[in-house]
Amino acid sequence: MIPRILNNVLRFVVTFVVATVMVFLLLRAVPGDPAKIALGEHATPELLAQMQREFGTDRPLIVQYFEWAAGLPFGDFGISYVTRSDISPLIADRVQVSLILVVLAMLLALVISIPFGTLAAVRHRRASGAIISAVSQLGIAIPGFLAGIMLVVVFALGLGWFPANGWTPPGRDFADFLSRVTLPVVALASVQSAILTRYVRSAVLEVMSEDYLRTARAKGLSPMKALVKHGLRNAAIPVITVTSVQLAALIIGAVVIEKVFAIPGLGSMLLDSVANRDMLAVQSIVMVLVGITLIINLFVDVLYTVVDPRIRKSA
Amino acid sequence: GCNAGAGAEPGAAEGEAQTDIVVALTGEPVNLDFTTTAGAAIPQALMSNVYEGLVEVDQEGEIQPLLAESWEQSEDRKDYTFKLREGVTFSNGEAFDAEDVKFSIERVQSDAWVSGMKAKMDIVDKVTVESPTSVTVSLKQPSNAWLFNMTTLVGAMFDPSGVEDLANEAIGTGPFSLESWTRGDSIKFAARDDYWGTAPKVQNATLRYFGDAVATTNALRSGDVDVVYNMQAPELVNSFQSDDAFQVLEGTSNGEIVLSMNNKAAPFDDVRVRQAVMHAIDRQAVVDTAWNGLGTVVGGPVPPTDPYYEDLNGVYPYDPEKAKSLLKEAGVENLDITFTVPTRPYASAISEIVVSQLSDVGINATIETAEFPAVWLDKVFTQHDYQMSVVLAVEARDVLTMFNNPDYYLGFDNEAIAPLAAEADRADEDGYVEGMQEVVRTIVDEAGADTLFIFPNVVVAKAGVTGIPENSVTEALDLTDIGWQ
Amino acid sequence: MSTPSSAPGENPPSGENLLSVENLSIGTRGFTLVEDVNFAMAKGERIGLIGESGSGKSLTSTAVMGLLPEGLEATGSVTLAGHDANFIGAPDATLRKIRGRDMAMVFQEPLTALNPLMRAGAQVAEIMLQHKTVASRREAHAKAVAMLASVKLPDPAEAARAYPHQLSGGQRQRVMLAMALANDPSLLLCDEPTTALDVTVQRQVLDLVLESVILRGTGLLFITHDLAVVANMCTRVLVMNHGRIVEEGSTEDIFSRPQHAYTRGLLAASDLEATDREGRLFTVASSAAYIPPTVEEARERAAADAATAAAAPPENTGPAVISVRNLDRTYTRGRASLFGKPTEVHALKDVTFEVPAGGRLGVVGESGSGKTTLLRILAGLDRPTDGSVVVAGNEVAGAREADLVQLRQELQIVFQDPMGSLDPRMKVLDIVTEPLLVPGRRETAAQRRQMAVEMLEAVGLGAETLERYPHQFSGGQRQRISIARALICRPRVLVADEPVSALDVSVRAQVLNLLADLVEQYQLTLVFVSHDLAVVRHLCDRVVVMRSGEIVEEGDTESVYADPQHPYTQKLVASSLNLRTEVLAKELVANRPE
Amino acid sequence: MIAGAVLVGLVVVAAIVSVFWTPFDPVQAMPADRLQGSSPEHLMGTDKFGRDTFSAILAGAQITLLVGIVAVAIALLVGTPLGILAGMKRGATEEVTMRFADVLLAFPALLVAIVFSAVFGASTVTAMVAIGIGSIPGFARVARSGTLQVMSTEYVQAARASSQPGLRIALRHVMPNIVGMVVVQCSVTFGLAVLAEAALSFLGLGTPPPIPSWGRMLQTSQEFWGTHPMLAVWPGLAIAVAVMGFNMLGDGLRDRFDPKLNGEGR
Ligand SMILES: Nc1ncnc2c1ncn2[C@@H]1O[C@H](COP(=O)(O)OP(=O)(O)OP(=O)(O)O)[C@@H](O)[C@H]1O
Ligand SMILES: Nc1ncnc2c1ncn2[C@@H]1O[C@H](COP(=O)(O)OP(=O)(O)OP(=O)(O)O)[C@@H](O)[C@H]1O
Ligand SMILES: [Mg+2]
Ligand SMILES: [Mg+2]
Repeated sequence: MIPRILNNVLRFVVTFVVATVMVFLLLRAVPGDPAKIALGEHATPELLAQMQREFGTDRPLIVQYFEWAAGLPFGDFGISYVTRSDISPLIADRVQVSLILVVLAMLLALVISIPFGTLAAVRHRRASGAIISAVSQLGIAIPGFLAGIMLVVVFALGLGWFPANGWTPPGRDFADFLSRVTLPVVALASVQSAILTRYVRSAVLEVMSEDYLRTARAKGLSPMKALVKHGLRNAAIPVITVTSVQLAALIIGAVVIEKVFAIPGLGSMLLDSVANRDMLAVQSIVMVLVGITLIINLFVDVLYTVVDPRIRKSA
Repeated sequence: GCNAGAGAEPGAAEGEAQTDIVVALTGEPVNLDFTTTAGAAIPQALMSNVYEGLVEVDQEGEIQPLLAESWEQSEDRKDYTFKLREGVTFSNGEAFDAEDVKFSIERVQSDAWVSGMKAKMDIVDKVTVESPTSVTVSLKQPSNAWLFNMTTLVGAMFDPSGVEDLANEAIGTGPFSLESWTRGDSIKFAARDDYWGTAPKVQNATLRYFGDAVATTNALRSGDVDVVYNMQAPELVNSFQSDDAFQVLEGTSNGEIVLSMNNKAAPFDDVRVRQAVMHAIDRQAVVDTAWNGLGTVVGGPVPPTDPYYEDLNGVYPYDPEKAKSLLKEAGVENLDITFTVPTRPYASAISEIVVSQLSDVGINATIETAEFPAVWLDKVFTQHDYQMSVVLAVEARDVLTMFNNPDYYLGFDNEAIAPLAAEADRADEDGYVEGMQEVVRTIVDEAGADTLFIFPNVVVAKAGVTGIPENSVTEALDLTDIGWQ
Repeated sequence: MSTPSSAPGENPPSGENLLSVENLSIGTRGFTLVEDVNFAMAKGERIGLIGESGSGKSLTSTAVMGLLPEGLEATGSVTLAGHDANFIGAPDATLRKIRGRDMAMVFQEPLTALNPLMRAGAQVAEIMLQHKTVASRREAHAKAVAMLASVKLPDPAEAARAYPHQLSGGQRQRVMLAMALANDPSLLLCDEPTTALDVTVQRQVLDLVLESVILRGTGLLFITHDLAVVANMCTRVLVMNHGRIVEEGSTEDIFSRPQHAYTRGLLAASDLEATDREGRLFTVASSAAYIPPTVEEARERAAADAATAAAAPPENTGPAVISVRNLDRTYTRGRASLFGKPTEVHALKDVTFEVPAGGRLGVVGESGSGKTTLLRILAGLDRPTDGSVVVAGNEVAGAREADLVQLRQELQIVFQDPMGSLDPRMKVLDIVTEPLLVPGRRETAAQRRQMAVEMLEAVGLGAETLERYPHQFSGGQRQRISIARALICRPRVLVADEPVSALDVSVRAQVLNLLADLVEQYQLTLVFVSHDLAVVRHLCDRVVVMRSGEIVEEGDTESVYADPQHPYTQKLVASSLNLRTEVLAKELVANRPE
Repeated sequence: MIAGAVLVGLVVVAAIVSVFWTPFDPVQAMPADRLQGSSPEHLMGTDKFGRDTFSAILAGAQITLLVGIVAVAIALLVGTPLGILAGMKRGATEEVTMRFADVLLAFPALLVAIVFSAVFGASTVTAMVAIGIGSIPGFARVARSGTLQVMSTEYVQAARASSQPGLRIALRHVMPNIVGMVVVQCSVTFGLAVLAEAALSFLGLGTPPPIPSWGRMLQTSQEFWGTHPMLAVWPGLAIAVAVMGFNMLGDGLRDRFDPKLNGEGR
């Protein structure tokens, strides 16, 4: 188990370093000089040179890279030459928002999709199962932002139950936080639960044809009890995999929902930073994302070993 | 006004006096330092509210005293002597005096300002402190434009001890002090109790920033914000107009929507082709479809609030047949062009109708989007790598910026302009207006660019909000007068 | 070798009825899979259900359990003594109370039949808790450990804590058995419980099952395709073919006096010691001439065997085609981490042997003993860690891929799984001619086609099969195609990895006969891997016995059989169930009163 | 499966028909006709430029299909060989390719698209390429696991035992046998690409105007939620039809290729 984790950490480092180089180089190819943008319509060559000196963008790439990369392990992303302030605390705020949003949405999606997906599998020959499948098909096919807009139109503008948008950190005013977080979380979760429902269904269907389930039935367990006691944990493994992949993708993927609900998350920060050619911020956001993805993988790996003794053994 | 519950019931707070106002905007500043960072967002938030100049422009476009109680111009119209208001302090407690004026103006000319705007101060020869409340600015030559420029951000007064971290802190003499800035969300101002002038109507003013226009009106409907200023989704206006809980103001701005044609490159290096475009486009139809009829069609690059404005709609009436014959004359029938459109809501809306109208006269325009500001500035503005584009020119009194510089991205090159313009700047006020009108007419005749319409300043607010500056004639959004009934 | 069935103290079936199955038919909509099955089982009776793959054995047993797969419908009646309900059509709630308590089942594949995420002890305890046959969870666990002990798991407490993957196949099957017997059911159904196990382990499990049911007086329905196993285990036999029971009778009767042609065919094909006049194995087709074993004949034969063993067989002294010296193969695996210590598996340790031209070497040994590894190295599919392997003059060890082309013209391989060894998406023509598509060969497409036709004819398939796909063939036919592919470039050496163990007995004999013919015809040197001693004995002149990567014994086939030297070989020989021996044992018991 | 094929067919037919004919020019603005409701003339009404929505929906199918096809093609052509390579070559090659896929996996399509739009400008091409790149890891994984399965079969052993070169094994054995899984992945990715394109257009990073795109139609319809909701309904419906079509087709294909599920897919 320990070596397994060490190994993952090593992979983490390798992937991370490769990603830093890739991201750094890719972003150097971006047209649009941040100095030019800062100067706007009245730039002159002298001013431009002065600005570039100030930004440090006139130095060799390799110097810029190492300066940036050296700070990364300590969570120090440097000072943005566009916002002129420390990037790390800004990202920390945004990541917090995104994580709250995405994790809550995933939890809600799991709470919805596990029972429904299971039911859809168990009843796959009956109408109720077909209906769940059809609804989940539809849920996947509706773009997330459309779901968000519809929620706003109905529950915020129409019924007035929730504020239409905006964000309050949970620490400041928890009741307000809840009222604001509800709609975006539901919007995200509606799509995610549709996706997960399908995965749960197929995982459970697969498990249902397993021999050990027949063994459980042969012991005298009812089909449902056999499934709950023996099937679900086995079905959990593929579901954990998708959940983790979705979780990682959603941190940026939630940007459309952030936009609909005017939430200051990591995705919208990325959009803004790209628009402002805040290269350091873009780089740093991408690296944070890579980091989070890899940490999720690490965590999921540990989770597998908890769920599945076979993996524990192979360590 | 951040509490959803309270905001959702508009009538609830009416009994007691409301002391807070929340204004929704799109387009957040990247930092707070307009001395080194371009863009309209910073002065919009800070000028008039935190920073003040010696003079200001009123809603009608007239220059009025501000930190200067009055001023005198010398005989040769080169020296301005300002009498400063007494008892003015910066928000850090420092007193404002003539030294600060000298410091601020000279700072613009120094390397500390890294902004193209600083060129507007080039004309200043020297600043002389006469007394703590009197200062003389000597120009190299007479200029009508300079005093107006002093109403803009280059005229902002700073305290020498307050310029350390301009990107994150703002210290000025204005009615508000910067309380906090939550990036990606809002800037909060608190009214200063030691403000020299009339105290603002509210204690706290918040500027909340949104990614798009629909979000701003949604926030207004659900009570999170009180005012949506410079609203960018004109179609949404209709539903507010019919609702008693809200008021809609349709003011003007000094921004022109300019359909730019690269005068230096084919096919628009041919004046006939440019003129054909002027005739091909039904400007009123553009406003009506793309911007819900909001906006003023003026026919030239000057907003009605400028002193030298005149209606030039008659120069190029909508006339597709004329356009076609001009194109034929120029020998470019069935013209294929690329239309570089910045990623802004107005631009994409306008581009669709423009493309359609151009195709009616046989110009086949292919849209290519350019991310704004980054790509657009780089490609169109700096490299002049474009044929046609459309952009909102927000800078006040920018005719000469646009058309008196052959190296400007428009590439408009007409020797007649420069002497005319210099003459006008030096002349007295009447001469200034007349001279500038001639400049503008020359530009329009030569079809330097097609000014599609003057961008409206659409404001949607809760019915009880008063004192909203209806016209956006300066870069600032002045919060001082905004209050509650 | 003492068979428990002949052990004294066995209670004869009491005659009281335990299970009756009447007019049982199973089918999908409009398609009958099992038709009109009738049989009754007395308390404590042991009935064997035999028949080839797909004959409906498993369906019958699952119908008895009331666990038919979805989509299948049963009619008829199944009743168990002590319960009024007809299992067919009874609500699941009723059956639930019976399943696991009064009847239990052991399935074929013990790895998949156990929940991989649950400890063995808990799985055994669950069946007791489910039926509340124990007072508490703690007692259930204690009883579970006791049950695990009763199925002779070495360290029952430890085993109870283990997850299924931590147990060997045989151990897992013991856990299944412990589970099935935990509530002391009156009926035990076993569906091929030992086919996935090694010979030695199979023998232990079978003995255990037998012992347990006899001890408890449990009725046993035992499904297998292995006639020797039935002969060993059961008192009565049902023979199934195409969903019908074609013959039924006591074990002695069925095995010595089969009435139905199908039964006779099965019997003939299973008996690898009987050959027809041309010295070839009996097949279903030629079974008419087959004479089931009798006591007298057996005695004669035993004497003859002893004689052959004594007389040294003609030593094959040709030059060695395969020469293996001090071969080692070590796998490093389980290195989950770049830091962790890799575990080493010595798949082969210091293996040395030679095969002369035209020799036929059998390789036997338990699962994991390194047989496949050895063949893979011979075929150049795997590299030895150490040692030397020379095949037809080519050194395999350390050879580059390009050097192996020559080797592979000389040596070809036939695999176990008749489906898996043929690409399902290729036509027979392409499959068979694939070995010709190597650098250095220059046949045109037409020539290749001609060669394929000849080769297919040689393995008994017509030219019309060229354009067909593998799934359109039966298992035996597919194995013929594999053989055709292996022989098309006329190799001198053929290595075969369990080529018949996945086949039904009825086709096994055909394939073995074919192999024997071809080896003769093409003058092949043969290396033949099998866990089935009888097959090796029939086909090979020499045998090596492997265990844990080492050769523990080597010698002429007959002498190794007759007189095994190494304890492991002895155990292996003793464990293999032999149809003749079993039947004779039964007959002896049956004839004893006379 | 049939339902899926029908829905996909609908989209394809719309795309093909719109190349030759639409009731109105989907690009031509007719200010006089703006914001009309459904009528016999304008089946789905008109937008704020007076353009016929039905024509735009038909023509939008072109972009949807184009984005899907190109994105899938990129992911397929890069991801599948990578996966096969990783599955066939053990050791360093596998490790490197899978690390590469890992890194890519940390860059979801939307992130790639946002960054790419900065590098190359927002356009249909950028969107397609970004979505394609974002989908590479999915293909690589599917192809690798399929290849690992195939490589462990005895027919590959047999091929190797007769010295078949690696490339021929890849072409003759691996590819035909993983084609089913890959086709399923194509279909699923297609659905995802349609959604991703819509999301990108919503963010203004997709197809530029005036070329009709369902995602951008949805985006611009936002202003009209209160007054003309049908402007959002039509493109929303079109997207749902396309995505559902491809997903259901994928499910159907999966069942075809995976008999184990026995007529049941997810
Ligand atoms: N769920 C099912 N649906 C349809 N047909 C089935 C199903 N299960 C089994 N069959 C068919 O029923 C027949 C009998 O199958 P069964 O499993 O009973 O055979 P068997 O005698 O146990 O064979 P084996 O020795 O291979 O286990 C076969 O032809 C099989 O294809
Ligand atoms: N690629 C491999 N990596 C690691 N270990 C392996 C590998 N191949 C085989 N082994 C191990 O080597 C040993 C010998 O395996 P091999 O397949 O040769 O046995 P076998 O005698 O053919 O068994 P069976 O009868 O089950 O086919 C086993 O312990 C096996 O687990
Ligand atoms: Mg069976
Ligand atoms: Mg083997």
